[in-house]
Amino acid sequence: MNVRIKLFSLARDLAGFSEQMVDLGRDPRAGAVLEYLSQRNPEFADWRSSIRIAVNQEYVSIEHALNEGDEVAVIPPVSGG
Amino acid sequence: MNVRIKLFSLARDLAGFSEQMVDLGRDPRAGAVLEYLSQRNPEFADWRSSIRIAVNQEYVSIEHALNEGDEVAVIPPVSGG
Amino acid sequence: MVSLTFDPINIQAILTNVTTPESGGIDIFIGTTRNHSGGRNVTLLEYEAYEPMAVRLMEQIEISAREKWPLQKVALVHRLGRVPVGEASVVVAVSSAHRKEAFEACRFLIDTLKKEVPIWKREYFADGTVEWSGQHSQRHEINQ
Amino acid sequence: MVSLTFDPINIQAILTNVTTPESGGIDIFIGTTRNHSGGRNVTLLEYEAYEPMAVRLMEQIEISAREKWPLQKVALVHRLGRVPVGEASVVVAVSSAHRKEAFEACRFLIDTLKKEVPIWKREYFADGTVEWSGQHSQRHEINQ
Repeated sequence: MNVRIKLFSLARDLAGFSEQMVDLGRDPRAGAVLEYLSQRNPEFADWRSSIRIAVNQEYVSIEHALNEGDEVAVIPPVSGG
Repeated sequence: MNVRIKLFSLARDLAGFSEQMVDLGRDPRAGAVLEYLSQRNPEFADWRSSIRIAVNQEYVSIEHALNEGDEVAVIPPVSGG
Repeated sequence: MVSLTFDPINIQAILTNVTTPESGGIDIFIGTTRNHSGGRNVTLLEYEAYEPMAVRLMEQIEISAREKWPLQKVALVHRLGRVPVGEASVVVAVSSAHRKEAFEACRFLIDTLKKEVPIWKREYFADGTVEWSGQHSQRHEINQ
Repeated sequence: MVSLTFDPINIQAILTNVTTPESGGIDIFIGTTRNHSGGRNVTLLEYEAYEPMAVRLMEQIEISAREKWPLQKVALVHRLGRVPVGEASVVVAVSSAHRKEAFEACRFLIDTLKKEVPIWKREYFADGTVEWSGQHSQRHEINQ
Protein backbone atom coordinates (compact mmCIF):
# COMPACT_ATOMS: atom_id res chain seq x y z
CA MET A 1 0.00 0.00 0.00
CA ASN A 2 1.34 3.40 -0.99
CA VAL A 3 1.34 6.33 1.38
CA ARG A 4 2.93 9.77 1.20
CA ILE A 5 5.45 10.29 4.00
CA LYS A 6 6.15 13.86 5.06
CA LEU A 7 9.10 14.64 7.30
CA PHE A 8 9.81 17.78 9.30
CA SER A 9 12.59 19.34 11.30
CA LEU A 10 15.15 16.90 12.67
CA ALA A 11 13.33 13.92 11.14
CA ARG A 12 13.81 15.41 7.69
CA ASP A 13 17.48 16.09 8.39
CA LEU A 14 18.01 12.47 9.52
CA ALA A 15 16.15 10.98 6.57
CA GLY A 16 17.59 13.34 3.99
CA PHE A 17 14.24 13.93 2.30
CA SER A 18 11.05 15.83 3.10
CA GLU A 19 8.42 13.93 1.19
CA GLN A 20 8.22 10.53 -0.50
CA MET A 21 5.67 8.01 -1.70
CA VAL A 22 6.51 4.65 -0.16
CA ASP A 23 5.02 1.17 -0.38
CA LEU A 24 4.46 -0.19 3.16
CA GLY A 25 3.10 -3.62 2.14
CA ARG A 26 -0.23 -5.07 3.25
CA ASP A 27 -2.45 -3.58 5.99
CA PRO A 28 0.18 -1.27 7.44
CA ARG A 29 -0.20 0.57 10.74
CA ALA A 30 1.04 4.13 11.21
CA GLY A 31 4.08 2.79 13.12
CA ALA A 32 5.24 1.07 9.91
CA VAL A 33 6.53 4.43 8.75
CA LEU A 34 8.95 4.51 11.66
CA GLU A 35 10.07 0.94 10.90
CA TYR A 36 10.66 1.97 7.31
CA LEU A 37 12.74 5.00 8.33
CA SER A 38 14.65 3.15 11.08
CA GLN A 39 15.70 0.45 8.62
CA ARG A 40 17.22 3.09 6.39
CA ASN A 41 18.77 5.14 9.23
CA PRO A 42 19.28 3.47 12.64
CA GLU A 43 19.32 6.91 14.31
CA PHE A 44 15.55 6.97 13.91
CA ALA A 45 15.28 4.15 16.41
CA ASP A 46 16.75 6.46 19.09
CA TRP A 47 13.98 8.95 18.41
CA ARG A 48 11.00 6.67 18.13
CA SER A 49 9.55 7.26 21.57
CA SER A 50 9.47 11.04 21.08
CA ILE A 51 8.06 11.08 17.55
CA ARG A 52 4.34 11.50 16.89
CA ILE A 53 2.60 10.45 13.72
CA ALA A 54 -0.15 12.44 12.00
CA VAL A 55 -2.31 10.92 9.30
CA ASN A 56 -4.05 13.36 6.99
CA GLN A 57 -3.16 16.14 9.46
CA GLU A 58 -4.45 14.49 12.62
CA TYR A 59 -2.39 12.90 15.35
CA VAL A 60 -2.93 9.13 15.51
CA SER A 61 -1.54 6.26 17.57
CA ILE A 62 1.08 4.00 16.00
CA GLU A 63 -1.65 1.32 15.80
CA HIS A 64 -3.78 3.45 13.45
CA ALA A 65 -4.57 1.53 10.22
CA LEU A 66 -3.34 3.34 7.12
CA ASN A 67 -5.27 3.65 3.85
CA GLU A 68 -4.00 3.93 0.31
CA GLY A 69 -2.82 7.46 -0.42
CA ASP A 70 -2.76 8.66 3.20
CA GLU A 71 -0.49 11.57 4.04
CA VAL A 72 1.60 10.29 6.94
CA ALA A 73 3.61 12.99 8.73
CA VAL A 74 6.51 12.27 11.05
CA ILE A 75 6.33 14.87 13.82
CA PRO A 76 9.42 15.25 16.05
CA PRO A 77 8.88 17.05 19.40
CA VAL A 78 7.35 20.42 18.54
CA SER A 79 8.99 23.65 19.64
CA GLY A 80 6.76 26.48 18.47
CA GLY A 81 6.04 29.54 20.59
CA MET B 1 -4.97 68.78 66.81
CA ASN B 2 -5.29 69.91 63.21
CA VAL B 3 -5.19 67.49 60.29
CA ARG B 4 -5.91 67.89 56.60
CA ILE B 5 -8.83 65.69 55.50
CA LYS B 6 -8.95 64.67 51.84
CA LEU B 7 -12.07 63.11 50.40
CA PHE B 8 -12.51 61.21 47.16
CA SER B 9 -15.25 59.81 44.98
CA LEU B 10 -18.51 59.12 46.80
CA ALA B 11 -17.08 60.31 50.14
CA ARG B 12 -16.46 63.73 48.63
CA ASP B 13 -19.97 63.82 47.15
CA LEU B 14 -21.51 62.95 50.55
CA ALA B 15 -19.41 65.48 52.47
CA GLY B 16 -19.70 68.23 49.89
CA PHE B 17 -16.01 69.12 50.06
CA SER B 18 -12.76 67.58 48.87
CA GLU B 19 -10.23 68.95 51.34
CA GLN B 20 -10.41 70.66 54.72
CA MET B 21 -8.26 71.39 57.77
CA VAL B 22 -10.13 70.19 60.84
CA ASP B 23 -9.39 70.20 64.56
CA LEU B 24 -9.96 66.68 65.96
CA GLY B 25 -9.17 67.52 69.61
CA ARG B 26 -6.55 65.75 71.74
CA ASP B 27 -4.75 62.52 70.74
CA PRO B 28 -7.05 61.60 67.89
CA ARG B 29 -7.00 58.23 66.15
CA ALA B 30 -7.54 57.93 62.38
CA GLY B 31 -11.12 56.76 63.01
CA ALA B 32 -11.90 60.20 64.47
CA VAL B 33 -12.15 61.50 60.92
CA LEU B 34 -15.08 59.17 60.28
CA GLU B 35 -16.73 60.30 63.54
CA TYR B 36 -16.30 63.87 62.45
CA LEU B 37 -17.84 63.24 59.03
CA SER B 38 -20.66 61.05 60.38
CA GLN B 39 -21.71 63.76 62.82
CA ARG B 40 -22.10 66.16 59.91
CA ASN B 41 -23.74 63.66 57.54
CA PRO B 42 -25.32 60.50 59.02
CA GLU B 43 -25.00 58.74 55.65
CA PHE B 44 -21.31 58.31 56.43
CA ALA B 45 -22.24 55.91 59.20
CA ASP B 46 -23.70 53.53 56.58
CA TRP B 47 -20.39 53.51 54.76
CA ARG B 48 -18.00 53.23 57.66
CA SER B 49 -17.23 49.56 57.34
CA SER B 50 -16.25 49.86 53.68
CA ILE B 51 -14.12 53.01 53.99
CA ARG B 52 -10.36 52.82 54.40
CA ILE B 53 -8.21 55.58 55.85
CA ALA B 54 -4.79 56.59 54.53
CA VAL B 55 -2.47 58.82 56.52
CA ASN B 56 0.23 60.59 54.54
CA GLN B 57 -0.57 58.29 51.61
CA GLU B 58 -0.38 54.99 53.46
CA TYR B 59 -3.29 52.83 54.52
CA VAL B 60 -3.65 52.70 58.32
CA SER B 61 -6.02 51.08 60.80
CA ILE B 62 -8.65 53.26 62.46
CA GLU B 63 -6.60 52.96 65.65
CA HIS B 64 -3.59 54.71 64.08
CA ALA B 65 -2.55 57.77 66.18
CA LEU B 66 -2.63 61.00 64.20
CA ASN B 67 -0.03 63.73 64.32
CA GLU B 68 -0.38 67.46 63.82
CA GLY B 69 -0.58 68.31 60.11
CA ASP B 70 -1.19 64.74 58.91
CA GLU B 71 -2.90 64.32 55.55
CA VAL B 72 -5.81 61.99 56.30
CA ALA B 73 -7.52 60.59 53.21
CA VAL B 74 -10.96 58.98 53.25
CA ILE B 75 -10.85 56.13 50.71
CA PRO B 76 -14.18 54.63 49.63
CA PRO B 77 -14.03 51.20 47.95
CA VAL B 78 -11.65 51.57 45.02
CA SER B 79 -12.75 50.74 41.48
CA GLY B 80 -9.76 51.28 39.22
CA GLY B 81 -8.88 48.97 36.38
CA MET C 1 7.61 51.82 35.35
CA VAL C 2 4.29 53.13 36.66
CA SER C 3 2.26 56.11 35.51
CA LEU C 4 -1.09 57.86 35.49
CA THR C 5 -2.14 59.66 32.35
CA PHE C 6 -5.07 61.76 31.16
CA ASP C 7 -4.26 60.88 27.54
CA PRO C 8 -5.05 57.68 25.62
CA ILE C 9 -2.60 54.96 26.67
CA ASN C 10 0.06 54.29 24.04
CA ILE C 11 0.17 50.51 24.07
CA GLN C 12 2.79 50.24 21.33
CA ALA C 13 5.15 52.42 23.37
CA ILE C 14 4.61 50.25 26.44
CA LEU C 15 5.28 47.14 24.42
CA THR C 16 8.51 48.58 23.03
CA ASN C 17 9.48 49.55 26.55
CA VAL C 18 9.06 46.08 28.07
CA THR C 19 10.66 44.11 25.24
CA THR C 20 14.28 43.21 25.98
CA PRO C 21 16.69 40.82 24.26
CA GLU C 22 16.57 38.65 27.41
CA SER C 23 12.79 38.33 27.46
CA GLY C 24 11.16 35.20 26.16
CA GLY C 25 7.61 36.07 27.13
CA ILE C 26 5.59 39.23 27.54
CA ASP C 27 2.11 39.24 29.00
CA ILE C 28 -0.03 42.34 28.59
CA PHE C 29 -3.37 42.95 30.20
CA ILE C 30 -5.55 45.72 28.80
CA GLY C 31 -8.64 46.78 30.69
CA THR C 32 -11.11 48.39 28.33
CA THR C 33 -14.29 50.31 28.91
CA ARG C 34 -17.24 47.95 28.56
CA ASN C 35 -20.52 49.14 27.11
CA HIS C 36 -22.51 47.46 29.89
CA SER C 37 -22.40 47.22 33.67
CA GLY C 38 -24.88 45.41 35.86
CA GLY C 39 -27.16 44.89 32.86
CA ARG C 40 -27.27 48.59 31.95
CA ASN C 41 -25.73 50.36 28.98
CA VAL C 42 -22.65 52.45 29.70
CA THR C 43 -21.62 55.28 27.37
CA LEU C 44 -18.55 56.63 29.13
CA LEU C 45 -16.34 56.04 32.14
CA GLU C 46 -14.54 58.67 34.16
CA TYR C 47 -11.66 57.88 36.51
CA GLU C 48 -10.26 59.89 39.37
CA ALA C 49 -7.35 59.07 41.64
CA TYR C 50 -5.70 60.15 44.83
CA GLU C 51 -2.78 60.66 42.52
CA PRO C 52 0.36 60.76 44.66
CA MET C 53 -0.81 57.81 46.76
CA ALA C 54 -1.88 55.88 43.65
CA VAL C 55 1.55 56.27 42.08
CA ARG C 56 3.23 55.30 45.33
CA LEU C 57 1.11 52.15 45.70
CA MET C 58 1.63 51.20 42.06
CA GLU C 59 5.38 51.45 42.65
CA GLN C 60 5.05 49.25 45.74
CA ILE C 61 3.01 46.71 43.79
CA GLU C 62 5.71 46.57 41.13
CA ILE C 63 8.30 45.97 43.86
CA SER C 64 6.18 43.17 45.38
CA ALA C 65 5.88 41.49 41.98
CA ARG C 66 9.63 41.69 41.45
CA GLU C 67 10.18 40.07 44.84
CA LYS C 68 7.92 37.17 43.86
CA TRP C 69 9.04 36.55 40.27
CA PRO C 70 12.22 37.12 38.24
CA LEU C 71 10.93 39.84 35.91
CA GLN C 72 12.69 41.94 33.35
CA LYS C 73 10.42 44.94 32.77
CA VAL C 74 7.14 45.96 34.31
CA ALA C 75 4.73 48.65 33.12
CA LEU C 76 1.63 49.70 35.07
CA VAL C 77 -0.28 52.53 33.43
CA HIS C 78 -3.72 53.81 34.43
CA ARG C 79 -5.70 56.39 32.53
CA LEU C 80 -7.64 59.10 34.38
CA GLY C 81 -10.44 61.41 33.26
CA ARG C 82 -13.01 60.43 30.67
CA VAL C 83 -12.49 57.17 28.79
CA PRO C 84 -14.85 56.36 25.88
CA VAL C 85 -16.21 52.82 25.45
CA GLY C 86 -13.65 50.50 23.85
CA GLU C 87 -10.58 52.47 24.93
CA ALA C 88 -8.03 51.22 27.44
CA SER C 89 -8.35 52.40 31.04
CA VAL C 90 -5.44 50.34 32.34
CA VAL C 91 -2.50 48.50 30.82
CA VAL C 92 -0.21 46.11 32.66
CA ALA C 93 2.77 44.63 30.83
CA VAL C 94 5.43 42.26 32.12
CA SER C 95 8.42 40.70 30.41
CA SER C 96 10.27 37.70 31.75
CA ALA C 97 12.59 34.99 30.49
CA HIS C 98 9.73 32.47 30.72
CA ARG C 99 6.02 32.82 30.14
CA LYS C 100 4.81 31.30 33.41
CA GLU C 101 6.31 34.14 35.43
CA ALA C 102 5.02 36.77 33.00
CA PHE C 103 1.44 35.44 33.27
CA GLU C 104 1.49 35.07 37.05
CA ALA C 105 3.02 38.48 37.66
CA CYS C 106 0.65 40.23 35.23
CA ARG C 107 -2.36 38.68 36.94
CA PHE C 108 -1.02 39.62 40.38
CA LEU C 109 -0.33 43.20 39.27
CA ILE C 110 -3.81 43.88 37.87
CA ASP C 111 -5.58 42.04 40.72
CA THR C 112 -3.62 43.97 43.35
CA LEU C 113 -4.00 47.29 41.53
CA LYS C 114 -7.77 46.81 41.44
CA LYS C 115 -7.95 45.96 45.15
CA GLU C 116 -5.53 48.51 46.56
CA VAL C 117 -4.86 51.54 44.40
CA PRO C 118 -7.00 54.61 45.20
CA ILE C 119 -8.64 55.08 41.83
CA TRP C 120 -12.38 55.42 41.33
CA LYS C 121 -14.57 54.88 38.31
CA ARG C 122 -17.72 56.85 37.59
CA GLU C 123 -20.13 55.23 35.14
CA TYR C 124 -22.23 57.30 32.75
CA PHE C 125 -25.28 55.26 31.77
CA ALA C 126 -27.30 55.55 28.58
CA ASP C 127 -30.35 56.51 30.66
CA GLY C 128 -28.57 59.66 31.81
CA THR C 129 -27.68 58.57 35.34
CA VAL C 130 -24.13 58.87 36.62
CA GLU C 131 -22.88 56.69 39.45
CA TRP C 132 -19.71 55.74 41.22
CA SER C 133 -18.92 52.13 40.37
CA GLY C 134 -20.43 49.77 42.96
CA GLN C 135 -22.26 52.62 44.70
CA HIS C 136 -25.48 50.63 45.06
CA SER C 137 -24.05 47.20 45.70
CA GLN C 138 -21.70 48.54 48.39
CA ARG C 139 -24.55 50.35 50.10
CA HIS C 140 -26.69 47.29 49.87
CA GLU C 141 -24.02 45.05 51.39
CA ILE C 142 -23.63 47.37 54.32
CA ASN C 143 -27.35 47.63 54.96
CA GLN C 144 -27.80 43.87 54.94
CA MET D 1 -8.80 34.03 14.16
CA VAL D 2 -5.64 31.99 13.59
CA SER D 3 -2.80 32.55 11.17
CA LEU D 4 0.77 31.77 10.19
CA THR D 5 2.85 34.54 8.70
CA PHE D 6 6.36 34.99 7.32
CA ASP D 7 6.19 38.73 8.05
CA PRO D 8 6.67 40.53 11.36
CA ILE D 9 3.52 40.15 13.45
CA ASN D 10 1.42 43.34 13.54
CA ILE D 11 0.48 43.46 17.20
CA GLN D 12 -1.46 46.72 16.91
CA ALA D 13 -3.69 45.18 14.24
CA ILE D 14 -4.33 42.13 16.45
CA LEU D 15 -5.19 44.38 19.35
CA THR D 16 -7.64 46.38 17.26
CA ASN D 17 -9.12 43.12 16.06
CA VAL D 18 -9.80 41.67 19.52
CA THR D 19 -11.14 44.86 21.11
CA THR D 20 -14.94 44.96 21.17
CA PRO D 21 -17.39 47.25 23.00
CA GLU D 22 -18.43 44.23 25.11
CA SER D 23 -14.92 43.38 26.25
CA GLY D 24 -13.75 44.41 29.68
CA GLY D 25 -10.40 42.65 29.60
CA ILE D 26 -7.89 41.69 26.96
CA ASP D 27 -4.91 39.50 27.69
CA ILE D 28 -2.11 39.32 25.16
CA PHE D 29 0.85 37.01 25.29
CA ILE D 30 3.83 37.79 23.09
CA GLY D 31 6.58 35.23 22.72
CA THR D 32 9.80 36.93 21.71
CA THR D 33 13.13 35.60 20.54
CA ARG D 34 15.50 35.39 23.50
CA ASN D 35 19.21 36.03 23.08
CA HIS D 36 20.11 32.96 25.12
CA SER D 37 19.12 29.31 25.30
CA GLY D 38 20.60 26.70 27.61
CA GLY D 39 23.32 29.14 28.64
CA ARG D 40 24.43 29.86 25.05
CA ASN D 41 24.00 33.03 23.00
CA VAL D 42 21.37 32.92 20.29
CA THR D 43 21.52 35.31 17.35
CA LEU D 44 18.50 34.21 15.32
CA LEU D 45 15.61 31.77 15.38
CA GLU D 46 14.03 30.11 12.40
CA TYR D 47 10.61 28.47 12.50
CA GLU D 48 9.08 25.92 10.18
CA ALA D 49 5.63 24.38 10.33
CA TYR D 50 3.60 21.58 8.87
CA GLU D 51 1.45 24.45 7.75
CA PRO D 52 -1.99 23.02 6.93
CA MET D 53 -1.98 20.85 10.04
CA ALA D 54 -0.69 23.71 12.20
CA VAL D 55 -3.53 25.99 11.07
CA ARG D 56 -6.05 23.22 11.63
CA LEU D 57 -4.81 22.51 15.15
CA MET D 58 -4.71 26.21 16.01
CA GLU D 59 -8.35 26.44 14.92
CA GLN D 60 -9.20 23.43 17.10
CA ILE D 61 -7.39 24.99 20.06
CA GLU D 62 -9.41 28.18 19.63
CA ILE D 63 -12.61 26.10 19.60
CA SER D 64 -11.52 24.27 22.78
CA ALA D 65 -10.86 27.57 24.53
CA ARG D 66 -14.26 28.91 23.50
CA GLU D 67 -15.89 25.78 24.93
CA LYS D 68 -14.16 26.35 28.28
CA TRP D 69 -14.57 30.12 28.67
CA PRO D 70 -17.01 32.78 27.41
CA LEU D 71 -14.68 34.66 25.09
CA GLN D 72 -15.32 37.45 22.66
CA LYS D 73 -12.39 37.42 20.26
CA VAL D 74 -9.38 35.17 19.98
CA ALA D 75 -6.25 35.71 17.90
CA LEU D 76 -3.51 33.08 17.53
CA VAL D 77 -0.71 34.15 15.23
CA HIS D 78 2.62 32.39 14.73
CA ARG D 79 5.48 33.70 12.67
CA LEU D 80 7.51 31.38 10.45
CA GLY D 81 10.92 31.78 8.83
CA ARG D 82 13.72 33.79 10.38
CA VAL D 83 12.94 35.84 13.46
CA PRO D 84 15.63 38.18 14.81
CA VAL D 85 16.26 38.46 18.58
CA GLY D 86 13.67 40.68 20.29
CA GLU D 87 10.94 40.20 17.67
CA ALA D 88 7.68 38.36 18.29
CA SER D 89 7.47 34.73 17.17
CA VAL D 90 3.96 34.16 18.53
CA VAL D 91 1.09 36.37 19.68
CA VAL D 92 -2.01 35.16 21.49
CA ALA D 93 -4.77 37.66 22.28
CA VAL D 94 -8.10 37.07 24.00
CA SER D 95 -10.90 39.46 24.86
CA SER D 96 -13.61 38.68 27.38
CA ALA D 97 -16.11 40.52 29.52
CA HIS D 98 -13.99 39.76 32.60
CA ARG D 99 -10.27 39.49 33.08
CA LYS D 100 -10.16 36.09 34.80
CA GLU D 101 -11.42 34.34 31.65
CA ALA D 102 -9.08 36.34 29.43
CA PHE D 103 -6.04 35.34 31.50
CA GLU D 104 -6.99 31.69 31.82
CA ALA D 105 -7.84 31.29 28.14
CA CYS D 106 -4.67 33.08 26.98
CA ARG D 107 -2.54 30.80 29.14
CA PHE D 108 -4.36 27.71 27.90
CA LEU D 109 -3.98 28.80 24.27
CA ILE D 110 -0.23 29.37 24.38
CA ASP D 111 0.42 26.29 26.54
CA THR D 112 -1.59 24.07 24.19
CA LEU D 113 -0.11 25.65 21.07
CA LYS D 114 3.41 24.93 22.36
CA LYS D 115 2.56 21.32 23.19
CA GLU D 116 0.51 20.36 20.15
CA VAL D 117 1.01 22.51 17.07
CA PRO D 118 3.54 21.13 14.56
CA ILE D 119 5.95 24.05 14.49
CA TRP D 120 9.68 23.71 15.01
CA LYS D 121 12.31 26.19 16.03
CA ARG D 122 15.90 26.14 14.83
CA GLU D 123 18.38 28.05 16.97
CA TYR D 124 21.36 29.86 15.45
CA PHE D 125 24.03 30.23 18.12
CA ALA D 126 26.71 32.89 18.32
CA ASP D 127 29.38 30.14 18.04
CA GLY D 128 28.11 29.31 14.55
CA THR D 129 26.26 26.10 15.38
CA VAL D 130 22.66 25.62 14.29
CA GLU D 131 20.37 23.22 16.10
CA TRP D 132 16.75 22.21 16.30
CA SER D 133 15.41 23.33 19.65
CA GLY D 134 15.76 20.56 22.25
CA GLN D 135 17.74 18.39 19.85
CA HIS D 136 20.30 17.37 22.48
CA SER D 137 18.05 17.18 25.50
CA GLN D 138 15.52 15.04 23.61
CA ARG D 139 18.25 12.69 22.46
CA HIS D 140 19.66 12.50 25.92
CA GLU D 141 16.30 11.69 27.47
CA ILE D 142 15.79 8.88 25.04
CA ASN D 143 19.24 7.41 25.55
CA GLN D 144 18.89 7.35 29.31
